[in-house]
Amino acid sequence: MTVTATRPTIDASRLPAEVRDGRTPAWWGNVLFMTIETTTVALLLASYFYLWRNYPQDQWPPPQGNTDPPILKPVPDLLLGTVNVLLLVATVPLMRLVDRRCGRQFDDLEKLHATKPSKAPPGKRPPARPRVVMYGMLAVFALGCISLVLRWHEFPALNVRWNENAYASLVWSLLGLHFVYIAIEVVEIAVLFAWAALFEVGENQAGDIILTAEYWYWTVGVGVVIYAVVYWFPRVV
Amino acid sequence: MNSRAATLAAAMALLAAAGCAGPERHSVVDPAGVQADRIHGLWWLYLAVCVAVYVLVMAAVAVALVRRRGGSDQPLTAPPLAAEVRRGIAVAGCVGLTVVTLFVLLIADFVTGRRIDSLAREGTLTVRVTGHQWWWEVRYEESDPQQQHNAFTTANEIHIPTGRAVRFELESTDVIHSFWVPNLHGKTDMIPGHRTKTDIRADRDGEFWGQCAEFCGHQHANMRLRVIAQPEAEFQKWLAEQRQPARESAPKSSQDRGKGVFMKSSCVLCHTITGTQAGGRVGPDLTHLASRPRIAAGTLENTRGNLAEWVTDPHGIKPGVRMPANPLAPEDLHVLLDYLESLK
Amino acid sequence: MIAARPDHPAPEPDDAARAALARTWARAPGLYGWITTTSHKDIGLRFVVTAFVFLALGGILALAMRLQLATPQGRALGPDAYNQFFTTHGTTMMFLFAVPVMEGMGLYLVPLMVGTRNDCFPLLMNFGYYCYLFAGLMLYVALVLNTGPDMGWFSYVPLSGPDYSPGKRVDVWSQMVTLVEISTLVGAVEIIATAFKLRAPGMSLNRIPLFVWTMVVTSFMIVFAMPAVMLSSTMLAADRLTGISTHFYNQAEGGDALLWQHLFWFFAHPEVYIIFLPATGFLATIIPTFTRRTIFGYPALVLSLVATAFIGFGVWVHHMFATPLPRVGQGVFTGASLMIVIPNGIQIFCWVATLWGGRIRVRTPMLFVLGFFAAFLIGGLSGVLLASVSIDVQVHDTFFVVAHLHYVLIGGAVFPLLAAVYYWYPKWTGRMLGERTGWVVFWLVFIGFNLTFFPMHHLGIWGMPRRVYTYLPEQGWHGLNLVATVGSWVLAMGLLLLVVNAWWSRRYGEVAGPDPWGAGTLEWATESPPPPYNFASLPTVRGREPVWEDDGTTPVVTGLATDTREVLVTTLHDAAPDHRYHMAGDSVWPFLAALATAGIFVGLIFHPAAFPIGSVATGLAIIGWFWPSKEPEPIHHEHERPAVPDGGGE
Amino acid sequence: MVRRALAVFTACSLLVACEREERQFRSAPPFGGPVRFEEDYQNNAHALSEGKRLYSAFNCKGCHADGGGGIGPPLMDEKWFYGSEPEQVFDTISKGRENGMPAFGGEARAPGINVVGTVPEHQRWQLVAYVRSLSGLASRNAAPGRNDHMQTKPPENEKEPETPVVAPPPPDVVLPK
Repeated sequence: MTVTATRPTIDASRLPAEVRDGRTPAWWGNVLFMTIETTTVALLLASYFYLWRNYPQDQWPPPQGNTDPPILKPVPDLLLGTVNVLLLVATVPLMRLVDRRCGRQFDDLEKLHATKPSKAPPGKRPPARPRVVMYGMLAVFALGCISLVLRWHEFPALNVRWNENAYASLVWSLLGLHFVYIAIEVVEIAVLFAWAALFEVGENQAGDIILTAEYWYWTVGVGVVIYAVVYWFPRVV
Repeated sequence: MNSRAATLAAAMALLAAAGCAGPERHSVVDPAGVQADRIHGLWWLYLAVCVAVYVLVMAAVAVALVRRRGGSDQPLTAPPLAAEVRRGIAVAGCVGLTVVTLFVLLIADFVTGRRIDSLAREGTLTVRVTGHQWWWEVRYEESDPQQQHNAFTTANEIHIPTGRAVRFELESTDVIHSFWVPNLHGKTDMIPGHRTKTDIRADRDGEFWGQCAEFCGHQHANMRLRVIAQPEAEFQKWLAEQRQPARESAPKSSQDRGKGVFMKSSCVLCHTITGTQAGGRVGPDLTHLASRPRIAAGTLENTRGNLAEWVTDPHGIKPGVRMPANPLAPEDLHVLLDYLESLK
Repeated sequence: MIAARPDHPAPEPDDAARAALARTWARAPGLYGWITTTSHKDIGLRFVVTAFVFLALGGILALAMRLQLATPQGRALGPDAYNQFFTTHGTTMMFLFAVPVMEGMGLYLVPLMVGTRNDCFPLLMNFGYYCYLFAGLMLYVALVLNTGPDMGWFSYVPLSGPDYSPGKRVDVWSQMVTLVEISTLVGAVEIIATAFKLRAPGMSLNRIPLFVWTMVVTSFMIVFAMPAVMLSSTMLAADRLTGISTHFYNQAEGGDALLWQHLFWFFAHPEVYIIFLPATGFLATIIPTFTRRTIFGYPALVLSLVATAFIGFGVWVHHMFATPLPRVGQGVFTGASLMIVIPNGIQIFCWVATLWGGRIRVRTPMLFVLGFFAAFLIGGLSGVLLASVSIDVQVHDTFFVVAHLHYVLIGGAVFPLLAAVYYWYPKWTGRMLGERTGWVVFWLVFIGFNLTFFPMHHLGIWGMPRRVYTYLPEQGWHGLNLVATVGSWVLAMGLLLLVVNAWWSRRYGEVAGPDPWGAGTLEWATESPPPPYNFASLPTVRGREPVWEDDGTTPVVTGLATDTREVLVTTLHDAAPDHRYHMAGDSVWPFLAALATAGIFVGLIFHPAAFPIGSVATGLAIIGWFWPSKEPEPIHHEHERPAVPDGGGE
Repeated sequence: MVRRALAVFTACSLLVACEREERQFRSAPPFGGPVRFEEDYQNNAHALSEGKRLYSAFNCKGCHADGGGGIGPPLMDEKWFYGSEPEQVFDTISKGRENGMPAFGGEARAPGINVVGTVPEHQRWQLVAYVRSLSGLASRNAAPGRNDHMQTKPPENEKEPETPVVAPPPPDVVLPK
């Protein structure tokens, strides 16, 4: 349509430049990637149960022949996995604090029509680096690293090497996949922390941190499911 | 122009309906067994329905094309409501018709499926077929433990008595193959680690060809088998012959020397000839090789010339086949062929 | 009510404003700009062109295969070459042509059709393209080095497993599949977010152009289907690769060969609809233009799209009817496979109703649409035959299926695609493809296609299994095979003529102008080819054919920054203006990330250490990519939200 | 750019030497010229996997198990009684050895050695290549991966290369009566 002088107009210049959550394209991108990952994990779990169904079920997990003495039911050791999953769950309230504080930071800035604290009129200027956010992210980062170390030691605690049978391959890939998720999240948190430390927590960064927090909740949730399947399913069947 | 396209396509559809003058030895539309026959019936039902639908839709397109050409280019954003409603009713009607048709087809398929599964199996004969890259091992089982010595093995050729149900137990030692004899029944996959089975009953005598239907490597194309349906009497005669060990060849005869060649060349490592020390299980059982009309999994006629070519240079015929080339001295080759041809 | 203010008329965006926009949205000059471009028009077209190159390569392989099969016991190719060729042909057509070409059309057209300046995540789009390109190169470099995959495009274990496929051939296949699906997935995310958030004010859900709807539904199918193939091919690679040697598919160690088939077909059947639905989008866009009326039954069409997507995930087992499955289960999947005919039927009926209610203009695009009816119906109906378990066990894995799938994919997807090429070529290049040549191309393609594939129905019924490199004279298949071979050359000539025409028209074609077909959707509301910023001032929408409905009083959006890449984000349901969204500028990081990712996949074939190393490299590239840049400040006023301009009527 | 990417990929893929992927069906003597062990067998994936197949087809497992040894000596270790060079291994397989190894080449080196048929020469070479791969003496990128059976040993392509040592057969290895 050619623009003619007679056309009525909608003036967009008065619309906000930064919003958060479901209104932003970024939020949709985040949700869609979570959906993709959820499908992947779901299919991996489906494969696990498919193989379990086709296996002589009185002996699951498959007996461990090449150890001396042979282990008839080589179930994974509970300790490390349990500690790790509890640790992950413990990070959620922490992350929630960061999440909430970022939301407030965002809204404060929005009220002042400033994208960054430094742009806000002096006086009612919100903190450049809210303490909760900085310490919270630092804590989650640290706990995430610990969780990675624990996970690293969970592999031997499975009592079976990935290349011994299909069950082993599957539990290793379940834990491995989740290891990668945690690793990605930890790096992401580190980067956001670095940015905030170097500069300040503006609307942009607050939004990013909120999205990261949501992905973190997802990661923990998936972690709980995987823990249940890998550690408890073989014990209850 | 589109009406031309329509007629062209419709003509082809009719050709499909009519075009069944295919090779009778392996044709879905020339059933020789009860299951193939039932599937064939279902096939015609489906085909008739589909051709009818095709003709109707293309006719609708063609008519629309010829009657709605001219008129102004002014785009119509809000077509007259009455006409739209009429079209809406028409479309709804078509959809309803589709649903009904599909339901009929579904029922027909289910019924046929049930009838195929419930093949009467009195006095059943059991044949175990094992897929190998790229040939078929055929073993005639004996249910009765005392009769175990009567069980025997042959290859790439299955004889069945006409009018009697045969249970095929299918398995594979390497990759997935699929057992398919179009004139008799649909295909059943042979999957390593999964026992599968299929029941077949031939209702007329004849020789029917089958071929591996699941891609299985280099020689998938040349992995054929033949099913010979014959009257009970002939079949029993054949069984009796096959149960015999290989016939002894007179001492010092060329056959006897050929046997010597066989035993010290590579043949002995892979092939079995019952009644001799040749017990290899890697290749087809040769005990009654000469009684089979074709060799190389149905690829060649069983003539002396073909046999010679097959023994000396199999890869010239079936590149990638497991059978190795055997460079034999002409004299050795001749006596070997004499021996193999004596394995009636 | 009209929310915009008539008392407040828009200044005609002067050349200065346009120049500023052009400066902001144009890509950097030279090779660097070529690599780092994030324009949806550059990348969308790049997808389309690359996909057509792969179509040509796959087609050449197909011609070679037809030569081999022209006569019994042909000597043109040995089994080894033939197996590599048909596997690469199938892999190319499914993974490197059909899906990417539809994705490319989507990336190019969706932003124009919803009236915005670019796709949602430009850098991601750039990353996706390079993943796709590298995957394609990977496959063909391997083929040239006699390392082409040779186990068939559905790559059944155990044949494709370490025990029966020695060497690196299958490794190359499984790695390239995973790599190319990454590109497909990011494309899907891209398109969904763009269609949901960047629509022109007033384009409520019930006014979204049907092509955009098909792309959205397709993208959701991709989101749920592609992970299955990425997972299964990764498991296959893990089973094979040195130093990993897992047992997912090893029967003897608790694995299962059928697990592969379930995972693969859970992806590969929806894949067919992922290819087919965008094609229906082309039809639903082209038919109204050439019948001069709005499409019949818009809501029914949208609902049938969604229904197809859902049912499409419930039919995968009909590829496994010959495997040991309980009869009841088979019945269920037969039911689903037949049920999917209903939504497709609704679409066909609605299009026919549109033809009946319109005034048909037969130009080349419409010609291909009519060709679609003639060809696709055959494929669809032979699909009905295949849905029946009993019939399927007879014709499954025979040339009947080869005929069926080519009628569905060429008749159902390539004919509409060619229609789309003729239809949008003017938009891409500003010049028309030759109309008379168009008719020649159509008849060559149509006749060649039918000659090639129709006889294959008979071959299948006469017992010719698919994927055979040769057959015996006594099997009586030679006549029809020869016909098919001749047909394949006619088909190839038709496509070649199209390429020549496209090349010639780029320079010498008749100039098109903004709207050569008098079409109704927004992409025709701007020049051809569109300027880097698409629309001088973003349009708003009052109905489903904005261009047809515009009487010169439809409001436009003003007040977006011209010095930064700013677009308007609207609400999900009724597309009310919501906020201004600042898009990332061009960057080389996505290219580097794609390079590192490809590095992981190629390296893994040779050594497991490639994974940690490559991951670190990719991670660094992605950090560089997402490191927030210090962009110029968007202007701020006190906020107020203008309401949606109403279409009047609703 | 395309050219650059192409270069990168060619570089990577060239590591997959073409002859490694060659499928030689009609291979070697009597059709070919002199034996090119490196190219046609040791670094050729198809030849190595054929060797693996023949190893069980000709029942080498019977004595050597999956390389761990049993009646016959283990093949996975670094010890070679009669030398690890391809020609030496070929000689052992063809003519057999006094302490129980039968001759697969048609005639034995000495009376008392059991002759089991004549394995065609190129198949013997395939066996040589495979047997050497059991102790890691073949290209890792060509050696077979894990097989589709119960795992009794690490796959050949994960075997650490052993440095061959020529050790005379221990006296207790005797011909099984």
